[in-house]
Order: sequence, then structure tokens, then C-alpha cells
Amino acid sequence: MKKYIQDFEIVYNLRLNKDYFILKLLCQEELPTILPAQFAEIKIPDSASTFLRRPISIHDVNYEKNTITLLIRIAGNGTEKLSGLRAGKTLNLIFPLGNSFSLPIMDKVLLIGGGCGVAPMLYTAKYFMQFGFMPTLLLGYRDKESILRKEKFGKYGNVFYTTEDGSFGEKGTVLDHSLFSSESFNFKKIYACGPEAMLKNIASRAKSKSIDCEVSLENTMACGIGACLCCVQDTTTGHKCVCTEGPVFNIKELIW
Amino acid sequence: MKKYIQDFEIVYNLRLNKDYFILKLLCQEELPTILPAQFAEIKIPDSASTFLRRPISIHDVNYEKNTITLLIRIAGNGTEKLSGLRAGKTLNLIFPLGNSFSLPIMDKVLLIGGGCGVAPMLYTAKYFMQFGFMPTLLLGYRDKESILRKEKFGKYGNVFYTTEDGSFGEKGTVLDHSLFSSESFNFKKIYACGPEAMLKNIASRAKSKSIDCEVSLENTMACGIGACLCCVQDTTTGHKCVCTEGPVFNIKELIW
Amino acid sequence: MVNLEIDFNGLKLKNPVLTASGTFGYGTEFKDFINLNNLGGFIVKGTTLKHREGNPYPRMAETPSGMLNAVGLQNKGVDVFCKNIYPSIKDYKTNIFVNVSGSTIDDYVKTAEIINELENIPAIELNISCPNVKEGGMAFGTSCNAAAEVIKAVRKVYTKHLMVKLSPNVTDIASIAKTAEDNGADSISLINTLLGMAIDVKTRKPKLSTITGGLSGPAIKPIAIRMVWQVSKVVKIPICGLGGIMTTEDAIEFLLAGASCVQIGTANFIEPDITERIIKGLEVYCKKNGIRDIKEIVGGLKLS
Amino acid sequence: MVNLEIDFNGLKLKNPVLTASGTFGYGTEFKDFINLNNLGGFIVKGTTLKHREGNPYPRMAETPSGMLNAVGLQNKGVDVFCKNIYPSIKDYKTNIFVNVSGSTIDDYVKTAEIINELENIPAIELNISCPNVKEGGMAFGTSCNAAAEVIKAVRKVYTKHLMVKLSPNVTDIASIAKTAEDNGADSISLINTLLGMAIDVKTRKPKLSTITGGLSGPAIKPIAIRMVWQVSKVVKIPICGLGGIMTTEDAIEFLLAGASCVQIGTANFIEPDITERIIKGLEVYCKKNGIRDIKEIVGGLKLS
Ligand SMILES: Cc1cc2nc3c(=O)[nH]c(=O)nc-3n(C[C@H](O)[C@H](O)[C@H](O)COP(=O)(O)OP(=O)(O)OC[C@H]3O[C@@H](n4cnc5c(N)ncnc54)[C@H](O)[C@@H]3O)c2cc1C
Ligand SMILES: Cc1cc2nc3c(=O)[nH]c(=O)nc-3n(C[C@H](O)[C@H](O)[C@H](O)COP(=O)(O)OP(=O)(O)OC[C@H]3O[C@@H](n4cnc5c(N)ncnc54)[C@H](O)[C@@H]3O)c2cc1C
Ligand SMILES: Cc1cc2nc3c(=O)[nH]c(=O)nc-3n(C[C@H](O)[C@H](O)[C@H](O)COP(=O)(O)O)c2cc1C
Ligand SMILES: Cc1cc2nc3c(=O)[nH]c(=O)nc-3n(C[C@H](O)[C@H](O)[C@H](O)COP(=O)(O)O)c2cc1C
Ligand code: FES
Ligand code: FES
Repeated sequence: MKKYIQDFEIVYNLRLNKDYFILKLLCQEELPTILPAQFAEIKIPDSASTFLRRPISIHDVNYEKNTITLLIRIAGNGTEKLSGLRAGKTLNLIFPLGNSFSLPIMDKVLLIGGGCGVAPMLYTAKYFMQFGFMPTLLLGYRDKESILRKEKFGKYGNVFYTTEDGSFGEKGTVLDHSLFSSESFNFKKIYACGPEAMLKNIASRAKSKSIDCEVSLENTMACGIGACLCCVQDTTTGHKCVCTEGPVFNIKELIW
Repeated sequence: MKKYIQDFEIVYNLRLNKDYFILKLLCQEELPTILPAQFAEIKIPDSASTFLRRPISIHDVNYEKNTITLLIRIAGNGTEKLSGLRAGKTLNLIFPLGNSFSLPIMDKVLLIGGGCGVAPMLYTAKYFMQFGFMPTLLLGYRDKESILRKEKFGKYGNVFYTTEDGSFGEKGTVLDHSLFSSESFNFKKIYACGPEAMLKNIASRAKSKSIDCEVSLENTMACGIGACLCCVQDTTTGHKCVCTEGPVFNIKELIW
Repeated sequence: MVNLEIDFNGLKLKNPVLTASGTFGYGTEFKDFINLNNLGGFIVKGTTLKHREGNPYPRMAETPSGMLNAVGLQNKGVDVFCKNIYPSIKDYKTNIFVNVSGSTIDDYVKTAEIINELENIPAIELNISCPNVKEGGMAFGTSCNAAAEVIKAVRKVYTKHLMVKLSPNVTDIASIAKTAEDNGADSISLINTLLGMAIDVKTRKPKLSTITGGLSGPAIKPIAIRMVWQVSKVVKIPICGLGGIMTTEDAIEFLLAGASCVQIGTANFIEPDITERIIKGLEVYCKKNGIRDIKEIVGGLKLS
Repeated sequence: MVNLEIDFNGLKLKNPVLTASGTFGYGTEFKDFINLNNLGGFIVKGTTLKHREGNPYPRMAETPSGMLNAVGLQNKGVDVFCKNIYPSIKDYKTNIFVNVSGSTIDDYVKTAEIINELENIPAIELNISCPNVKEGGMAFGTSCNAAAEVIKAVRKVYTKHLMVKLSPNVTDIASIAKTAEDNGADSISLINTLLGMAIDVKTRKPKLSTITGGLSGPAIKPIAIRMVWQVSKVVKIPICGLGGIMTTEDAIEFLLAGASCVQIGTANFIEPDITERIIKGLEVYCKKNGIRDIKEIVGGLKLS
């Protein structure tokens, strides 16, 4: 897929809670096709502390309005700086980057997101629906207050929640959800994004149940375009770049 | 004089023309006494390109309102960044720094400013007036449009102008002004700030007429508080620091 | 019209802007952003005799105005380069250098011999300065004797343009450069990365799997400029300068210090179209300053 | 309660935060901003046997995340220090080090001898690493033989704590450090500035009157951390780490890498109260991480 360097105008910057905010960005040119789990490398404007771009998943796309939406957690200086930018400002993105979740080939699809791993799942669900697959979503949060974009997610699938304190949905992490222990757990494919420990656990469950499973991995990136070889992941065929050969990997490829 | 590190709130940021702007800053604590030609070292907030603070003269002081005013030329990245800051933002200053123009001991005082060398002359004129000296000001600009704060300066002295294109006042630089050739040139003291070439020329005229003369010098500074010894000026007694033993020097001290 | 052409000891460069090994993949990674044919040249990533997996993750850490890397010469080996990669890049109308790395003299020689046969590769950059692999590279670049040996050996088998890339992790860069010249280098490129280290104070672990790694980016530019200037005073062969170039002004600094051309490295990660913008910028600078031939500013530092 | 005290080879430091020579004047320049008695120590500016005017202006250039300086050891000489400056600082309740610089071994020895007599100066920092004076300093710090000679000579006359400050402009910092230890140093401080250069592309002149100068600030931190770590593996005497410290986290990085204490340099120019804030910050970090004694994190790098 062709990659672009493009200026976007911030349409709005909406703070969702202490840690998360949403940037809605208007593309200055016509948006190219974007696939689920693809990401952008964002240039942090004039920051004393942030030298490299920052990779952020594409959370939502609106081709009619020519906008994309990012769901961002304030993790450090770079994302902090982004969180303070006002509407009207320009952001420079390199996008769309990475491979993508593959389209399901059968129904009964489960999307699992934990922490900021929920970000790519909205567009993924929406995308799958366009192709006739109604996904089930399982999203894990700390507590009721930290649940993100509940109505939005509700539009694109059947959503289950866990919260660590049990204040909404089932108590625990996504791994504790009763879906997994239920007799009727009959998903044909699992797509997951979140902390590595969670992904590894999901991968082993998927393996044991012989369910096909793809995970989207995070990684420290310098370029995002396959040029620096900094973002490698161990696979059955050696080091692969998360930015070009990922972020999505089928668990069969991973040495977990 | 005691130095302070202090946060100031930007009361307003007023663009005067293409190159110049004014920052009015509210001090978070009570302002200490500030002397004419003293300066502040300003921290440039979160800039990728500006590492050190920037020295800027104190252009005006309002003790009642607890504010100071800076008159700044956009010279590079640091001042450019300052020019974009909005009211309400916080700026951190180390101040008041440097020595100062000495109080006149007789009447007939001439203040000469060229380029951004006009900045310290407003507060200098005001200060001198408080002590009963009504200064004459000679201010040089490129053209009529680039004249800065005409009404303000008019309040604190008798002001003569030169413009390089003759569109206001006399044509030429301050050095070409007819004041110098006039029979009645009977100033007892000259205070000047501006480009080095201009100051050197004024110094030699002052010497030839045996008029006492003080100049305020610019210099590249790292600390502004006498700690780094980067800002030296050659004097009859060796290297002196412009930030603590200057910025004002009597021309007798200078090896010009 | 401004003439941006450089005769780099026999090698004709369209303009003095090349890209640095390990930061530009095989060029093709950048084809969506720039026209590779517009470059003075590009230097493909460090190539070794045999396939190398490189170092374990994590390999990168951001630092003030720079970054550390510990990629460790991950590449598929020279044979795969010749068979699979060379055909897809050989027709670019620019100078392609292969960056040759190794851990023994024999490695270097064999790799250079193989590259020598590739018609459309007019030059190699001999990397005796990689700080990221235990066995080699940098050891050759930090001692005159070792540098002399490997350069002499490669010179015997390599018949085209031999550029030698120096390590900045030395006491006396000028004497290493002189050694390179004396032993047959056609040109010199400098600097490779400075050996650095960063620690995560939360986990108390090194940020790189290899503990130390190579520092690049604007942070190192003053050191690079100084070294180019020192080397330019002792060698007659031309210099390719690099280290922290982010803007046209940075590139001009290197030319003034004595480099005949420059490489853009880490900047490609942040601005993948930076090379074309700098080429354009050089032209604008020349026009503004009444310079008709870019060569006029090479070594043009004024020491009043 | 967190114990921040460090026993620095016999020297008791209240806490591991000192200030770097040449960036902190004689301490008094900072008395409006901090209480000097709260420091672990401070190191006064480079002092030579005779008065030195230093280098001509311009002496400073800003660089990405750093600065170049070419002050060139401007000072009034050791006699004026003893007579006029020492009396005004000697009663501060902290450890005052005099940074001793010179161009000949004789210079160093004579200066150290004089300082040895000052009751309230418990230590000198032997600067064999100043890149800004032609005749000396750095030459001693870039060769083991030269370093050995000057350290041995000073050791003979100087009876108190002898800290030796190393130059980073070397191929092998560990062997220089070992030499210092073997010849009687009580501790080692590193790093001094890296030799760098910057050019004004408008005037085409060097930005410093001396063409090259010393690079300091966060840009050099990864190099400094690496060198502290390398040195800590080969010497038994304690290390004082410096180079680019701007924050508490930076200071902790140095401690983890093996430094027993740190010096704050260039940061003082931007935040004249930074030292007290870092002392406070260390305490907060320790509390948060359940560390009761700062010594626990010295050399605490985890190499799983
Ligand atoms: C393909 C991909 C997609 C991502 N999508 C999103 C998203 O949609 N929303 C979101 O909030 N975050 C996302 N991230 C994570 C995001 O990139 C990091 O949180 C961000 O780079 C942190 O930058 P910072 O300057 O704020 O923090 P820093 O100060 O740089 O770091 C803070 C913490 O984040 C970690 N970190 C830093 N850089 C990265 C990086 N490049 N990748 C992973 N961790 C890093 C550091 O180790 C540190 O622990 C994604 C990461 C990748 C690789
Ligand atoms: C005591 C003193 C008082 C000053 N008062 C004022 C004032 O009231 N208003 C005003 O507009 N300017 C004043 N200046 C000049 C002002 O400090 C510089 O214009 C400013 O530092 C430039 O910063 P920058 O980042 O925008 O430009 P840079 O990109 O840093 O530099 C742009 C140009 O300015 C020059 N310059 C950079 N730093 C300095 C410096 N510290 N001193 C002198 N020249 C420098 C550079 O050589 C370059 O040519 C004063 C300078 C001094 C020393
Ligand atoms: C991720 C990365 C990989 C690199 N790989 C190589 C390499 O394989 N061979 C080599 O000679 N230099 C390599 N380098 C060094 C660069 O070519 C260059 O010398 C250095 O980065 C300084 O230039 P810069 O500051 O413009 O990046 C690498 C640098 C980086 C950042
Ligand atoms: C302006 C300036 C003057 C310096 N003078 C001296 C000196 O006289 N003696 C010395 O040993 N080091 C001197 N140094 C080096 C510092 O002490 C320190 O080693 C170096 O700046 C790195 O630390 P930093 O990055 O925290 O500044 C000087 C540094 C600067 C910036
Ligand atoms: S981030 Fe550079 S190759 Fe993936
Ligand atoms: S700017 Fe540091 S002494 Fe004047």
C-alpha cells in the first residue's frame, strides 16, 4: 500500500478522562483506503523532549468527511503534548502504516481489546461489519469510569465488558470473562490487541482450542516504514519488523 | 541586587509589526526594584530548537499593576516561539539581571536607540524623569511603518526620529541626525543601545566632544548570572562579563 | 542556474546529498516519499558475508535530540543481496553504495569481492565503525594498525570506488583518516554513531538489549562537524560528512567544514522526504548567496 | 526517612548532588536561588597557577540539546583564589572542590600544593580534560602515559582527596581510568566536554573564536552514561558522574550506571535552582521505590 506524508487539521481534541483523549483529524487530501489495525506515525510539534514520531493506531475513519480519529492514552511527553493541542492546529502524519487484521472467512468473530489496545478495535469492528461479519467484542477496563466510547462500540457489534473492580460488566480482566469458560464458546477467529501478557494468554487459549488468532503488537519504533529495523519481533522465520510485517501477527508465527 | 526566578503570566501579546511584538507580563510575586537597562533571562517553553534561556531587556515596568513589558524582535526560533504565546500562559524569568545605566548627575541627557536597542530606552527615560531629568531621545528606524510605541516614548522626553528612507523624521540613521552637527549640541551625557557599529561611532563622537557616554551591549549569553563566563567583553581591565558587569559600560572602559 | 554536481574522486554525484547506511533500508522503503533518482546517491544497509539476525529487541531508545540503536547489522547476507535485492534497485539513476561490514578481514574481503562484480554498484562504503556487534567492525576503526590491514586487504580485491567509514569513538580521528588514505581509500565518510547508553529508571534495566548502542541524530552534529574539519586538514581524498543533519543549514555546515558531500541518516525516520527538501534547499541557498557551483562552498570555512 | 549520604572514599557527602566546574562560578553566583549548604558539594571553576584571560569572544554556541563553550579557563590564578575568593566561601557547610587545571606538570603540582594548604578545601578535581586550551589539559587526559605522570606528580604533593576528571575524547576511557586509579587517584569524575564545532552558515565563520570547543548538555548524556558504566567495571575507587543531567531521572541513571555521586553542569544555566530540586527529587524517588539508602541504587543496573 502506498504511504503518505500528510498534514491534517485538528477538528477537535476531546478529553475522555484523566488518561485518554480523542483527536479527530481532517485530511488535507483525499484519504486513501485504510485497513483495520493500521497506524500512523505522528510528528509531535516543536517538543523539547520528543525527537521521533509516535505510532498511534487508526481508531476510526470517515471517508465522507475525510477524517480519521485517534484514541490516545497519555503515556509520556509526546502524547502529553498531543493532548494539549487545540482545534485548528496542523499535525503531520505518515500513514497508513503496517499490515492489518485479515478479513474473517467465517462468522463468529471475537475482538478482544485491553487498555489502549481497544483503540484499533472500533474501526476493525466497523470494517468487518461492512463485509457482513457481526463481531463480538470483549473490552477490558480498570473501572466503570475508564470505559471508552461505549455507544460507538455498541454500534458495531455485541459488546462484553470487564472491569477490574467489577463496577461494570464482569469483574476481572478480559481473561477472566465467562465467555471463555462458557460451553457455547464457539468463535472461529480471535483478534486481540493489548498488553503483551494478555495477548500471550489469549494466544495459548486460542491454540489449545485450535482457534485461529491474530494479535496486534506494540513495539518501540523509530521510523515506522521498515527502514531502521529497530522494531523487530521474534517469529518462526526470524526477526520481523512490527511496522511493516506487523503490527498484526498470526499467533502461529510467534515464538510464544 | 537580589535575583529571582519567577513565573509570570502573559497579560497580553501584542504584535506591533512584522518583526516586533510586546509581551506584558504579570509577576506572581511582588516586583522587586528594576533599574534601567536591566534584563531578564526568559525560558522558552518546550521548544525543540531552543535550549538556553534568552536575554531580553526590560522595556517598561508598572509597579502598581505588578507588570513588566518586553519589546521583542523576532530574531530566530526562540523569539519566534515567544511571539506565538497567548495571554494566560506562564513564562519563567530570571531577573533583574545586569548593572544599569547610571543616574545622570546633570541635565541635558541624550538617549539614543537603534533597532531593538530602543527597547531599554523607554524605561530608562521614565526612570530618569522620576529623578527630575527630562531626557532627549533619538530613535532610529528603517521607515515610518517600523516605528515602535511612538506615543509611549513621547510621554517621557523630547523625541527625535530618523528613518533610513526619510519617511519620518530625518533621513538616515541616528548617526546622520542634525542634532550632532547642530551648534547647540550641548548634551552632558549620552546613553546608547543598538548595533555595535552604531555604538562605536557614537562612542568616538562622544570622546571627541568629551561627553560622558554609556552604552548597553548585546552578547551571546548562556547563564545571564555570571556563572559561565561566556559573555565577555574586552575592557581596559581585561575580560568582563556583560551579564553581570554589563550590559552597560562606560565607553572609557571599552577598547574601541 | 546552480550547479550541484560533485566529482567525488571520480564518482559523479548529481548533487551532494546521499543517505546513510542503516537509515534508508534499500532505498525502496522511501519510494512513496521521494524520487530516488534525484539523490546524489544512497548507501544500502550494512551487508555482511553471511546472514545476520541482528541483536535482540529492544534495539532503540530515544535520547535528547537523538536516538540510540543496537540493530547489529541485521541483513540477509551478501548472496541474498546480489540475488534478490540488487536486481530490484540496480536501475535507479543514482549512485548506489553497498555498506560492507564484517567481523574478520576475510569477511570484508570476500564480501567486497562479491560486490565488485555488480555492474551498477560503483562503490562500497567500508564500515569499520559499527559499535553494535561484539566481534568486529568498530575494533578495526579504532586503531590505525587494524584499519590499515583491513583497508589494504579490501583494496587488493575491490577495484571500484572505496569509501571508508570512520568511527568517532577515537582519540585521534585525523590519524585514522590518514591511515585510510595511505592504504588506498578513495574517500572517507564520517561519522558513524558514538557509543552510548541509556537506562530505564523505572525498571533499572538498560534500554537496549545490548546495554550500549550507537548514538545518532542532531545531538552528535557538533562532534561530527569537528571531525570532518580535522580530517579535511590532513587528507587529500574527498570526505562525505554525516551525523545529525536535519536541515539544509546543517548540510551546508558540513560542506563548509570540508565535506564534498553529505549523508542524511536519522532524519529520514522523522521526515522521509527530507533528502529532496535538502537538495532543493541547497539550490535556494546557493541562489541567495550568488553561488553558481556548490563546490565553491566545500571547505569554505572562513577563518578571518 | 531516606538516607542520601554518601561516603565518597572518605569524603562525607550530605547527598550525591554536586555541581560541575565552570558552570557554577564560585557558588556565590547561585546564592539567590539555592542554599549552598544543602549541596553534597560544589566544584569551583578551573583554577590555574597564573591568571588567565581565557579565549576571545565569542565563546559560546547553542547546539541541539546542548551548547559549545570555549571559555578557556579564564580565572585569576590560584593566589587570588586563596586570598580573595577562598575566605568568602570557606564557611559553607558543604564540600568545596577546587578544579585544578594547567598546561605543564609543574603547573598542576604547584597549584595543588597551594590548594593543599587551604583548610576548608577537602579535595581537588584534577582537570586533565579541558579541550579549550591549546597547551594543555586535554593532552594529559587522552594518553595513559601522560595521565599517569601528572597524577603521580600531584599525588606526591597533594595529601587530601584527589579526584581526577577524565576526558571523553578517547578511544578507551576504561584504561585511562585504571591508570588514574593505579597512580593514586581517590576518585574519578567523568565526563568533561566532548570536542565539537559549529559554523554560522550566514557568515561562514566558526561560531567560536577558537573554532572548536567543548560540548555539554543533555546531548552528551548517553555517552557519559556509557563511560561511567565502562569505568565502573574496571576501577574500585568511586566515580562522580556528569554530563547532561537536567532532571532527577538523569541523576538516577548515572547512579544506576555506577556513579556514587553526580555533578550538575549546564543545567545550572537554565535552572539555577536545579540542584536543590534534584536533591528533593532523589528523596521522592527513593521513598516511592522503598529505598531507604541512596547507596542501594549505586551501580544498581539490572542486567537480567
Ligand atoms: C503500532 C502501534 C500502535 C499504537 N497505537 C496506539 C493507540 O492507538 N493509542 C495509544 O494511546 N497508544 C498507541 N500506541 C502506543 C504509543 O505509541 C505510545 O504510548 C507512545 O509512543 C508513547 O509516547 P510518549 O512520548 O507519550 O511516551 P514516552 O515518554 O516515549 O514513553 C512512555 C512509555 O511508553 C513506552 N513507549 C514509548 N514509545 C513507544 C512506542 N513507540 N511503542 C510502544 N511503547 C512505547 C515507553 O517505553 C514508556 O514506558 C501504539 C504503539 C504502536 C507501536
Ligand atoms: C542584555 C541583552 C538584552 C537584550 N534585549 C533585547 C530586547 O529587549 N529585545 C529584543 O528583541 N532583543 C534583545 N536582545 C537580543 C535577544 O537576546 C536575541 O535576539 C535573542 O536571544 C535571539 O534568540 P532567538 O532564539 O530568537 O534567535 P537565535 O536563533 O538564537 O539567533 C538569531 C540571531 O540572534 C543572535 N543572537 C542569539 N542569541 C543572542 C544573544 N543572547 N544575544 C545577542 N544576540 C543573539 C544570533 O547570533 C543570531 O544572529 C538582548 C540581548 C542581550 C544580550
Ligand atoms: C538504526 C540505524 C542503523 C544503522 N546501521 C548502520 C549500518 O548498517 N552501517 C553503517 O555504516 N552505519 C549504520 N548506522 C549509522 C548511520 O549510517 C550514521 O553513520 C549515523 O546514524 C550518524 O548519522 P545521523 O546522525 O545522520 O543518523 C546506523 C544508524 C542507525 C540510526
Ligand atoms: C561554560 C563551561 C565552562 C566549563 N569550565 C570547566 C572548567 O573550568 N573545568 C572543568 O573541569 N570543566 C569545565 N567545564 C565542563 C563541565 O564541568 C562538565 O564536565 C561538562 O559541562 C559536562 O557536564 P554538563 O553536560 O552537565 O554540563 C565547563 C563547562 C561549561 C559548559
Ligand atoms: S520502526 Fe523502523 S523498521 Fe520498524
Ligand atoms: S552569560 Fe554566563 S557569565 Fe554572562
